[in-house]
This record gives sequence, C-alpha cells and structure tokens, in this order.
Amino acid sequence: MLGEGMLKGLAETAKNFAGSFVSKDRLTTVQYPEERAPVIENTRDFPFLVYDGADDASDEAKLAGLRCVACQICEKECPPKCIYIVKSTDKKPDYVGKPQIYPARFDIDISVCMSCQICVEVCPFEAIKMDTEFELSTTDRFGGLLYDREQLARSNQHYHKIHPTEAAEVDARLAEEKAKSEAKAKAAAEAAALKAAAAAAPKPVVPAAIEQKEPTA
Amino acid sequence: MIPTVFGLTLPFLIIAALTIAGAVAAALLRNLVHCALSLTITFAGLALLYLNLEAQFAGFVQMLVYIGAVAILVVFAILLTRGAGMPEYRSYSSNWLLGLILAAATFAVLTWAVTRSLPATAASAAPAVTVQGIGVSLMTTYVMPLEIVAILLTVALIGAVIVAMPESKKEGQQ
Amino acid sequence: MSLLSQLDQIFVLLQHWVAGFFPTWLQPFVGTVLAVVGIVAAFPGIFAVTTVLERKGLGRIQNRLGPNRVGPFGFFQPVADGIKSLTKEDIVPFTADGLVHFLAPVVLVVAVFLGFAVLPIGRNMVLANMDAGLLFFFAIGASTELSVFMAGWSSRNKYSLLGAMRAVAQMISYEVPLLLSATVIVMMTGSLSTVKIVEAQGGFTGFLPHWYVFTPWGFAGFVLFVIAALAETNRSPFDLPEGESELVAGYFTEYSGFKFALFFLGEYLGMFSIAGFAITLFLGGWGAPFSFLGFVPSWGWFFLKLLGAIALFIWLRGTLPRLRQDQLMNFAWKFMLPMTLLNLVVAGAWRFMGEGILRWLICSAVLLAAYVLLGRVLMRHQKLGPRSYRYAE
Amino acid sequence: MSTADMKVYRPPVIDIIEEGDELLEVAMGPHHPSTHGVFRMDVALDGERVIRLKPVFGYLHRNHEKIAEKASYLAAMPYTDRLDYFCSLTNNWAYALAVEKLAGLEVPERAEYIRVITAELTRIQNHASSIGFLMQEMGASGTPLMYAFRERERILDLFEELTGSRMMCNYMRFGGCRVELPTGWLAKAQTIVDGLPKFIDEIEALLTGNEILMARCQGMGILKPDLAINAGVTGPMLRATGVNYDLRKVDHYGIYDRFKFRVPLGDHGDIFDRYMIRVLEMRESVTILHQAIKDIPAGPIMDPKSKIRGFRPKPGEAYGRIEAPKGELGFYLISDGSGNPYRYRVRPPSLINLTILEDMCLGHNVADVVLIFGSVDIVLGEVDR
Repeated sequence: MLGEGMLKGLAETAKNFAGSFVSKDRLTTVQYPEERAPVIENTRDFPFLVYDGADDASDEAKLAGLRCVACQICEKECPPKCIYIVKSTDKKPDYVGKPQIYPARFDIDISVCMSCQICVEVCPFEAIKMDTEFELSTTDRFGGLLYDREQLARSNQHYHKIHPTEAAEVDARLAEEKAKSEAKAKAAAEAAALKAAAAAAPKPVVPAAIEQKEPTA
Repeated sequence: MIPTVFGLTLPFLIIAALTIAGAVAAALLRNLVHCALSLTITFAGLALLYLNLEAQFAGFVQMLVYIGAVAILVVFAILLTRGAGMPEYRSYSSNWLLGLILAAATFAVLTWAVTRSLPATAASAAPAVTVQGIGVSLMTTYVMPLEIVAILLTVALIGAVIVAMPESKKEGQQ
Repeated sequence: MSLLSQLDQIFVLLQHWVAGFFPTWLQPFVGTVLAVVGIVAAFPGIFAVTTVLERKGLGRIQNRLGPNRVGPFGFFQPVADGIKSLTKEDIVPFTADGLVHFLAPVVLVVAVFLGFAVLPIGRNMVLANMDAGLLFFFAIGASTELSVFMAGWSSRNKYSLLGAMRAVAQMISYEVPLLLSATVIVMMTGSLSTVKIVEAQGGFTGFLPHWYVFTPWGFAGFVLFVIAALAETNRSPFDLPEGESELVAGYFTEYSGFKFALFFLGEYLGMFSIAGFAITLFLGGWGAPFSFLGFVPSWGWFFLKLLGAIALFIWLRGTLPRLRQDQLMNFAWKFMLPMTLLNLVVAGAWRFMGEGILRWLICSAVLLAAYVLLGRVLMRHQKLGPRSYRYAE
Repeated sequence: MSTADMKVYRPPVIDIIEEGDELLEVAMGPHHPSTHGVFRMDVALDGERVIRLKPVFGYLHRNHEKIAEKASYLAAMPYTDRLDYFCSLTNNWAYALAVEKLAGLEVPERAEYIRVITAELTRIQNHASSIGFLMQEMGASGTPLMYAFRERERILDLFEELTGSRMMCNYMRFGGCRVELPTGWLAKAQTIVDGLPKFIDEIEALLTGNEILMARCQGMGILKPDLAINAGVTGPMLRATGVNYDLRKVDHYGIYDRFKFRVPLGDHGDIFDRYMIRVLEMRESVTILHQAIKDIPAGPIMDPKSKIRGFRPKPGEAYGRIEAPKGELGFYLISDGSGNPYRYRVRPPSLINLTILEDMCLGHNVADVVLIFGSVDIVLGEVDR
C-alpha cells in the first residue's frame, strides 16, 4: 500500500525522538567544554620530548634531562618533515651518565605535523612520545604553532600519567638497558682495572679491543 | 466617516491612482518583466476597487485568477520565449501613431458603451450580492453559459496537453 | 459574565477596552489596528518559538541535542539569530534588478500576513469576518507565487531562477488539490465563511466533537489538504525549490541579512496560516476536542492545535527524503487530483445518503479502495516496489 | 558473466538535440554543496535533462604518489590514511599487503585476525555513512546520516582505543600490526558488533520501504554489467550490476577463506541496488566479525623479520590489492633496493568507479545527477590523491 514504508519510517523517527530523551545510547552527544569524553589511553595528538626529572623543573633542568641525543632519525623519517634538529657541538652526560650529543635546537611545527607517530616508532632512545593535549589553538598561526625544545619538553611523570601502560613498559625496558649498560660499564671498569693491572704486566692485545668497543655500546 | 475629496472617497482615490500608475508603467517600461509586474499592480488595484465596492466575490476572484494565474502565466510566457537575461526594448514602437489611434478608438468605444449603459438614476444602495446568491444564479439562471464555458475550457486544456506532449509518438512513426 | 468566559474573550475585551478611550467615530479603526497589531505580534512570536522547536525537534529525531546554548535550553536562539541577520551585510548582486530584488521579500511577507485576516483564532476572534473568507485566503495564497518569481528572477542567478520556476510550478499545481479538498467542506457547510465553518463543527456526540476529520470524506480531505499544504509551503518532502543538494538555496540563494530573514519569516508564516486553515476546516478550529474540556479558552485550543500541526510538519521533515520535480508533478496530477475529485463525489453521496452506519461503510470503502488501487497502479506503472536479492557463496 | 558474451562497449550517442535548441550549461561545483568536497561537473542541460556531463577533478590533488616515492616505505603509511579518509585501516592493509609481497614478509595469525576485524568494522562504518550521505542528497534532513554517524562514533571510539586516532589510524605495519589489542578491547568490540544488526534494521525500517526513496532510486542511473566490467568498476557498484566479483572471495587474501559469508548481488544496477547491496554487505560483515572475534588466537602480532628502521626490500615489484569498502584498492610498488619505492602507484576505486558517471547520468534529471553521483560513494581524497 502506498505510504506504508513512509509510515514505518515515521514510526522509526518517533522511536528515536522519544529514545533520545531516555536512552544514553541514542543521545551520544558530549557537550564539549563542560563535559569531556573519557580520555582514551592510546590517544595520540602531537609529539613531545621526554625528560627525566620533576614535573615543575626549571627550563635548564628540563633541557638537561632530555633523553634526545639528536640522532636525527625522526627528522629523516618524519613524513611531512615537520621536525628540525640542530646537533650540539659539545657533549653532555645523558640519563645513564654517558656523555652524549644533545639537540641544540629541536623544533616541531605542529601546524604541519600530522600526528602519525612515526617519530615515536623510529626513535631508538624512547626520547619522543605522543601527547594527548589537543587544545592548542592560538592566534599566531606561524610562531605560535612552532614549538621549540622548552615547549616540547614534558617529564617522564607526565608520560606516565597519560599513557600508563606504555610508559611502564618503556621504563622497564630502559631500566633493563640501564642495568645492562651499568653492568657493561662495570665490566668495562673492571676491564680497565684489569688493564691497569695488566699494564704492569706486558699483555697489550685485549684492552685495545675493549677500548674500541666502548663508544658504540 | 470616510473623508472625501471631489466627492470621491479617499481609499478610492488612492486605489485608482495605484491602478492607473500600474497601467501606465506597464505600457511605458522598457523591461518586459517589469511591465508584467506593473500589470500585476493594476490587477491588484482592480481587485481592491471591487472590494471597495463591496463586491467581495468579484474582488477575490480577480485576485485569484489575475494575480495568481494570469500574471504568472504572462511572466512564464515572457521567460520561455525570451530567456531570463533580456534585452531592453525601445518603449516607442515605430508605428506609435497607429497604436495611439487604436487606443483612442478603443477608449472612445468603451466610454460610449459605459455612458450608454448607466442607469438613469444612481442606485440608492448597492444590492446585497452574497456568494451564495452568485452560486445559486450560476447554477440556475446562467447554467447554460457556465456549462458552455466549462466545455470550451476543457477542450482548450486537452488541446494544450496534446500540444505540449513529448513527441514520442511522432518519433515512433518515423 | 463568568471568569472563564472572560478569560476566553480576554483579547476581545482588551481590544474593546483600549478602543473605548478613543472618540466613537475612530473606534472601529482603532479596533482594527489593535487586532492587526495583535496578529503581527503573535505570529512572528510563534515563528521564533517554532524555529527553536523545529531545530530541537529535528535534533532529537536525529539523536542530537539541538540548540541549547543561548538562554535557558536554547530558547533565546531566535534572538541571537535575529541580531545576526540584522547586523549581516545586505548583499545585492551587481547584476540584480535592485527594486524587484528589494520588493520580493516585502511582497511575500505582506501577502502572507494578509492570510491571517480571515483566520478565526478564537471565539469572536477573527479580524475580518468575510462572507467569502475561504476564497480570500486562497486568493492571497496565490499571490505569494509572484513574490517567489520576483525573487528568483531579479537575482540573475541560474539556481535562483530554476528554484523560482520550480516553486511557482509546484505552487500552481498543488493549488488545485488544495482548493478541491477544501471545497468538500464548503459543500458540507454551505458557506465560505471561516467562522461559520468552525461553528458548524461545534457540536458534540457524547463527548466526541463533530469535527469533519472524523468522517471518511473529512479524513481523506484532511490528508489531501495537508499534503497539498506541505507542497504549497515548500516543506519537506516537497522542498525542491530550495533543495540544497541541487539548487544551493533555490530562489533566495542571492539573499542575505534581513531580506533572507524575511523570506524565512514569510515561509514559516505561510506554514502557520495554512496549518491554521487545516485546523479551521477539518479540526474544529478553536473548538475543544472533548465536551468536558470546554472551559479552556478557545484561543488556547487553536494554538495548541497549531503547535500539533507544526510538530507534524517537523516530524515529516525529519523523516522523508525529497521528491523529484517530475514525480512531484505526477503526484499532483495523477494522485492528488483524482483523489480530491473522488472525495468530492463521496462527500456529495454522504450528504444525500442519510444517517446510519451504511454511509460510513460505503464512503470509507470507496475511498480506501480508490486509494489502494491508485497507489498500486502508480507504483506498478513506474515499476517500483520492494526487491529481493540473491547471494553468491 | 563470461568474457565471451561481453560486447565491446560503445558510448551512447546523443544526437536528439535539434537545431535551435538552447542548452543550459551549469557548472555544478567545485563549491556545490553536494559534491562531497571539491569536484566539478560541467553539465549541459536541455530543460532539466542532462545532455552532456564532464567531470572535472584534481582540485584536491596532493601529490600522494610522488611524495611516497620520495619518502621511506614506512613514511608513506600515514599518507595512505589520507587517501580515503573514511577507511584508513583498509588503505593501510592494502599498502602493507603490497610491501609484504615485495619484501616476502609473513603476517602472524593474530595480526591477520586483527586486520579482518578492523577492516570489516571499517566497511560497516563506510557503508553506513555512505548511505547517510546518499539520503542527505535526497534531502532527508540528515536523519539517516545522523543515525549512521551515531554508530560510526562507536566504531571510531574502538579505533581510537586501538590505534590512538579516530580516522587517521596508521595502524598496520609491514608484517603485522603496530600495537597489541588493549585489554578488554575485544569484549567492547563484541558488544558493538552485537548492537549493529539493530542499527541496520533501524536504517532499513527508515528507508528501504520508503516510497519516495523507491521512486527516486529505482531505475535511476542504471549501470550495465558489460560497461561496468569494461570500465573496471569494482566494489558494491559492480556487485549491484549482478557481477559476482569480491576480492575477498577471488583473491583469498589474508584469512578470508576461513570465514563463512555470502556476497549479495543486485539485478538492476540502479541506485536502489547499490543502496541495498551496501545494506546487505553490512549484514555479511557483521557475521564475519562475529566469527573473527570468536576465533582470534593468541600470539605475536609482528613478523620478527620486519624492521622499523632501515627497511630496504630487495629489488622487484609487487601489486597488493584488497576489497576496500569502495572497491578494489591496489598498491603497485617497484623497489630498486633503496629505502624508498622506485615507483608507487595507487589504484583508487573511487576514481575508477567515477569514470562511468556520464554514462549513468545521460538522459536523467539534474536532481538525479546528484543522487547518482552520491551512489557511487567516492571520497575526493582518493579520487585526486
């Protein structure tokens, strides 16, 4: 009968009209500034640089604690090429205390960044991670969206807060690496001691090999 | 208590001025669509005049038929024949003299007819013409003319439909 | 006079009271002006409320909230909209015909307002109790077409012109079924006066009212009238003239600022007046739906019914997709026209069959059979219908 | 349909324009409300009938292929999200499949299941919103679209929980998937999948029987099977013409031969069939999802041979294709042994399905052009790349 389908449709919309007053399933709107959708742990927005230290550290302390060693892998892999890194000329001790190059400049243009997370994946030092902050609007579309080291630096605590599971894994991995490198350093120290001991005795072959290995460890 | 000027009521004067202005504009304007729209003002003025004379039925029918249908028809005809972007025409045709004579002659004939048909004495009061009365007389006294007009219009309608039909049949015959 | 009947007549009494301050020869004039002011104030007010209700209702139908930011529950939204449209730049296209472009919305709003003159809003509440009120309404309705054409033509925009042509063609086509479905009422009442039509529906059987919609021909007429009214006011599913997926915004594409707001107002007022007439003709006008509810003021009933009609229009808009131009025309001439003509015949038969259950059965059966048959033929003719599908493993 | 009874396609010749007939030329787009982005159709109208239609695209050209040839294999992955931004996960899969073929990587079983689950969820949300957009073009005030988006939101929430992003998922990697499913994700997915049949019923109750929809869609924009095959049309468009061609059944890529599902076929090839095929495909996707969520095994999600940094496949070429929601999505890659592809080419279903637009539209109304265009289901990001 003509009109039957339309009546069925009208019944459906009536059901939805009534349903939107009673059922949370039907009225899914989250009224944004007042209400917020629950933060999903895996959410990624823009990258930040991890530093080891307190949340409210001074800028110098933040920069000193950066894990980044300016290896420039992320700069090269970044699909939209929004990362700009200048290597330092000197070296500073990193989180395990080993002297490392650090980024003299590390800029990310978040107006270009497409939040793809490739930089995080390729970083061998767990130094760059994805933030969940998304309210970044500014009236200055060029300078205001070009973030430098200070603006990008976030503490490891912050990382724990936004991605707890992932951060715990990363910390465990780092601790393992640190233990390994400490063990290695210990071994190296022992070897050095051995070498010092050996210096007394004429046995020149082994220590040279250890010394060569050291910087790449 | 309606104020009067020269023995004519003020509403009548306003409506009459509007009607004549519309008619003059329709004759003189250069843009055809403007002419058609001015003509509509004249139609509306006529309807108002009927209403002013308390002839409700005639007034509303004038509005329904002339503004609602005839004006639209005129406008459609203009657009369909000339397109929307229209060139402006000269308002004086080359044989304006002939037109003037024709118009004057028509006016003379009409004046003659109107003055001849005036009753000797003005009616004391307008007869109460109700819609019902019109209906009854259409269905009784004037039923024959009504039916003839109806048949004529139906024939015209069918003819128009046939003329406007897509030429699928013709193509089929070829 | 009891308090309730005073409440019923409150606006009439108010009018008389204010007019009483003027000299006698001026009183009719002042009374008319007051009534006009009342209408001009009331219906745009309803328009404002309707825009919010429509957006909220559509929102709820679509599982959204709708506007809820301006004022309590978003009910001040029209104020914000009004300020916005007043402060917006009024853009007139360079090639547009300035005068006609300016006049079009004015003509529309004026014509639409005139329609309210013969609408009985409550007991003794009609601006002009004309002998041929119904005819007046249709005559005025016909003149809105002209403003639509003016808007479309003067904008010098292809979309505007196409939209205007569609709108005018649609309005002319649907005027026929609209008039014919209202003619049934005239046949039954024997009068073109809207007041008399309402009074004719005033009685009660038991506690049920004598509304025309509760008769077979009245129901059919009501449905046909509502469909034609939807088309006449360019409401969904007949909103082709402004079908945004094809014609941007139809005939008011080139309008902005307050002129646009006027078109908007005109459209909604047109909807109210035609809905008001549907109520007057078929739903007993300002009459109470049950005899025991007679104490509610008559104008209250009228506005409640109007709100109901508006809700129906919103509901339809939220559900139905749009027809195509030729389908719209086919529907008008191949379905609406035969049905309204048949309805005329049925109403005549009803009138001469005399009381009894028999005329109910016969009239309903004839209308229903015609409806089903016509619907089936139309669907069959265009090879429309549900389909079944096959699957490959 | 076998290849033998396929006739060579000849475009229809319209020579009924009599002399003196004026054609109205309308440029629909690039800023027309219903062109799904920036797309232009130069339409010549006789009255409201379409006599000629010339699609003009390229307004959204973003140089996808060349960028991918200059970037590393991995860096091209986030760009594939942006091809057809409604179905980033299937785009990821097609690209990953091509690279896996090129580099000879094996995908672990669990990763294959995750891929199937995400791809079918993508298919459902794409079909639902495509129906919604079609109805939007039919003037349904957005009601079906809003219902589709309500369901889509739930699916996107799932995606965000898994991949970190709602639309630009960038989830699949060469030889597996990027991250393990979060705890409780499968249970959530199960509840959402359980709710989907109700949603599909709702859409069908609202639309399928609607007489206006039938009048607008049935017999409109008919595509003949031989033209569809010759033009390379794929996906629901092709299946609506009655050609049984679904890459999930033809190629058996991934693990699709483990699932029991049917391929719905239309008989008329008009808009209504395209609409119905999408609805029925959503139902089939739900059955696949039920099976996949039930059967998913534990295990690794990455091929241990796969490398994130310094990925250099051996020289060679590969073509990976999958049944994306819109049709056959293929990636053709040539490797010269360096870190970036020597040649990178996308076979976008949207573009190829759009090539027959004029043939479908000729002789119809302008209003139908909008509908026919909507029923092709395109995303301009993929058409222009």
